[in-house]
Amino acid sequence: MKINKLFNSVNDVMSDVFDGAVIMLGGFGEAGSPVELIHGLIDTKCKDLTIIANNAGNGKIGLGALIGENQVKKVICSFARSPKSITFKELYENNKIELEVVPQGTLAERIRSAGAGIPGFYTQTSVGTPLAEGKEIKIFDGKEYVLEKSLKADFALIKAETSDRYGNLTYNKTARNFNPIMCMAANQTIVQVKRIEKEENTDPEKIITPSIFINKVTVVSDPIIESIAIDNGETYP
Amino acid sequence: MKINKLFNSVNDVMSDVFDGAVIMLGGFGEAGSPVELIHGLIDTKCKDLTIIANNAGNGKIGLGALIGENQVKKVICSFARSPKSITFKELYENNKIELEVVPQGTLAERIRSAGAGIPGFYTQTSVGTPLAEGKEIKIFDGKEYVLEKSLKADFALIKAETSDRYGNLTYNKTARNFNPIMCMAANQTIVQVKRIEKEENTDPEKIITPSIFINKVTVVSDPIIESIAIDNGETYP
Amino acid sequence: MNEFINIGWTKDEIAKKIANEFPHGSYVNLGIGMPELVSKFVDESKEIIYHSENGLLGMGPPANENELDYELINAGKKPVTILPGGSYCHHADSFSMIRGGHIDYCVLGAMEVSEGGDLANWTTGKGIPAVGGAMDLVVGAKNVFVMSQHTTKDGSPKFLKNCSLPLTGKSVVTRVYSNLAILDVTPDGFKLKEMYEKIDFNLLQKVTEAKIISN
Amino acid sequence: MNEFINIGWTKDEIAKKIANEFPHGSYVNLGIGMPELVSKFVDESKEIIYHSENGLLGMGPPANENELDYELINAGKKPVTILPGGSYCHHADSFSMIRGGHIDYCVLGAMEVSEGGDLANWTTGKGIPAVGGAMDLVVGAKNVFVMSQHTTKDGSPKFLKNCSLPLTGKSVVTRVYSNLAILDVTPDGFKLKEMYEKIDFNLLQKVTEAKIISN
Repeated sequence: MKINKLFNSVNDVMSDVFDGAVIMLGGFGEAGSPVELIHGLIDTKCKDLTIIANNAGNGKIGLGALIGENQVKKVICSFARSPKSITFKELYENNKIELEVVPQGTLAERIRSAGAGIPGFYTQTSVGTPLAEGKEIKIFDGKEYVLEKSLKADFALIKAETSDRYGNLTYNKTARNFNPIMCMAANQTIVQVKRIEKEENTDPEKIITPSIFINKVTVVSDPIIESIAIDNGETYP
Repeated sequence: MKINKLFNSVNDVMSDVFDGAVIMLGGFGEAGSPVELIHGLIDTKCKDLTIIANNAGNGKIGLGALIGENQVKKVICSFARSPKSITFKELYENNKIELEVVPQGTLAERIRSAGAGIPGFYTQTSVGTPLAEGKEIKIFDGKEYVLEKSLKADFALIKAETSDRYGNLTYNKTARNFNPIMCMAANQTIVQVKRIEKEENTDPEKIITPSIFINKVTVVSDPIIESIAIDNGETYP
Repeated sequence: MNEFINIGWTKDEIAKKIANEFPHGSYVNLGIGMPELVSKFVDESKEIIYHSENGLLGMGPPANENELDYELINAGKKPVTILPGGSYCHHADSFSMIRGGHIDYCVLGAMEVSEGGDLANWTTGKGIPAVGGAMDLVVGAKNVFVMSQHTTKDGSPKFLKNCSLPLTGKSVVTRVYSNLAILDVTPDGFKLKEMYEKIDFNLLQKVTEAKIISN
Repeated sequence: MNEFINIGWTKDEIAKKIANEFPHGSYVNLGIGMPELVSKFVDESKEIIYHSENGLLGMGPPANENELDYELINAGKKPVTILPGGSYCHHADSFSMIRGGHIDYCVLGAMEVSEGGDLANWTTGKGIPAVGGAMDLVVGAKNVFVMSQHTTKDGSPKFLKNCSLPLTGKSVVTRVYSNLAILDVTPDGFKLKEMYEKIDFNLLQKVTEAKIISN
């Protein structure tokens, strides 16, 4: 028997998601954002989700659409305020969605540390600011650092460029961003890729995410470009 | 003016090393061990060095030779006991060299965290063992974790496969090991590479260590293979 | 006092002063907005490498129509280019570069700066709070330059004894570049490094809440 | 009691029992020495991916003469091969796989195991202390299997109420595979899963310091 993590459709890979799940979404803005997987998540109609992502969505595509469908209870992100972010803004201003603001580097490190089995670490980031309030402070070499805790998820939805049947991933340019570290931090990591590579053709030096972190992969060969779709007035569902 | 981190010789790149320096040496066993740079370090005759590496050297080549020349005060490593390790063993048994034993994953993470601006982190590794004695314990989710502190160096000596003039590095197979994280954790990172790539030919997706971590690079096109050299009875100087 | 917003160095002139400050070979992160201007004024005598915190080292100019790739963007989410010698990395690695002290200079905008080097630039306390990478940059970069108008749009001082807005970082700003002056943040407070040629020190002090050391 | 070292399952037989335990698609780290035997007994009905902590996932068999590369080695520093679908990573990433709970099974040798699952396998307290990656593997792998002779070379029990040697990890061992028995570590202590066919339980208990639950 051969290992095969490739699935036929977005619906197939999304079958285990449940109400109340904590879900990481890769991407920084639209680059690396798994828009089709998020649409699959909308189709599941799961609700009360906690979303961990860098942003809070744009327009009514991808995360913006998921939030617009009232499936999200809480967003943990670094930057929820974008010109085209409309659905989050509306719910937030009406106190219908929670927000945990995390500095971008701390967000990245909290995710990476979950994947690395590190439950907590110290950083100087946010010391002396409102974002450090209520957190433990410790002195190293005369400087103050704040204790930050790791951030795990039930699922990570990831956009990558290629995968082989094992789930070895490569990314395209700055679409890499949060994706590789989110792959490490979830109980189940689900990936959309533009194309499949034969494992014989994968250069082991070039793999960015090793297969060990990946559970399910499906092909979306021509993914939506979010900014163009929004400019064209496209929405989901 | 163009950035150029390429130097003509091992002696040129080793010019800033000083007595009492803390020096990281890449490599796991002989793979990725910067043997020629270590020989350059021997030539500087600097002494009272603290060495951070996974092992404590083999034979009288590379780190084994450096220790044999009595230039090392202390070794911080995970595994100092190898069949061909002779110089460390002799000094250690005569109380002439200090040893700090660190679990391999903790060693890697302490180095990586120094490079990442994380002064301390918690790990379950070593909890309940003699290596956790005297260290702070903290409970996360009902489990005990030990506080480990980051490990910085004055210099890192690195072996890589290729570099461009900026210091963008690629590695060969499992010679990668500790090298990329040590590049991040030293005030000055010095690299020996087998060959130079033109920056136009470097694939930005394939770079493992970005140039920002690198200070000096020199070419050693046909490096010593430690195990063969030891079997052949070679020694340094 | 809002006449002072319209005098002094232009944004381009400020950008040029900052650009001249970077030594050859520096690694630099330019904040979104006004700081992005700086890269236009680095001359051929030196090579500077630009870091964008979304995992891009060796960032080039904005992408033009025919090289547009929506997966090659900067921290402001605009399509850009990569220069030879550039590389990509994931977010944890990118912020290791920042937090680990590997970025030589970062240039950021400011709402308020205190004489102790405290910076407030991420939230007015109203609306959706959104911090991005600013808090990491200010604690991590070796030199933190603020690039800003000397006063707010309604003429209130921005360089204060103490910040009134929520902080981005405490004791983090190294130097301030405004349309009216360049001020170093020293243990004794703001110290004048350079002043717009057509004003005098009294005027500068008048539009600055914190005391400026002039010698 | 040292006659018991020479009876029971052979090392190959123990290795085969362990190999049969791994589900298809498992990620496995095999310790240096006896545990390395296990990979020889995984049959074609399943695909197992081997992790070597020095940054190699998808490790293949030992390298033969004509494919020798001293920069492609395993954790025991012996030249090996990489299989299609394999990849390289640096040490922090490799130990993230371990510490982060991504390795399904690790198989390690032991000097002593306690009924509470404590493991001692890194130092006798004499000579140069050298720990390698053992302490990380035992806290990180989802299942920690010990593969060991049932007694020491001089016939003393290895499976004890409490370990006497410095620990590698506390409450970490999941199951023990010896030449005489397979013992699960349970909240109540060692529980017999399988026994070498030619001995009886009394004999097994006699060479085991800790009490074994037989039902």
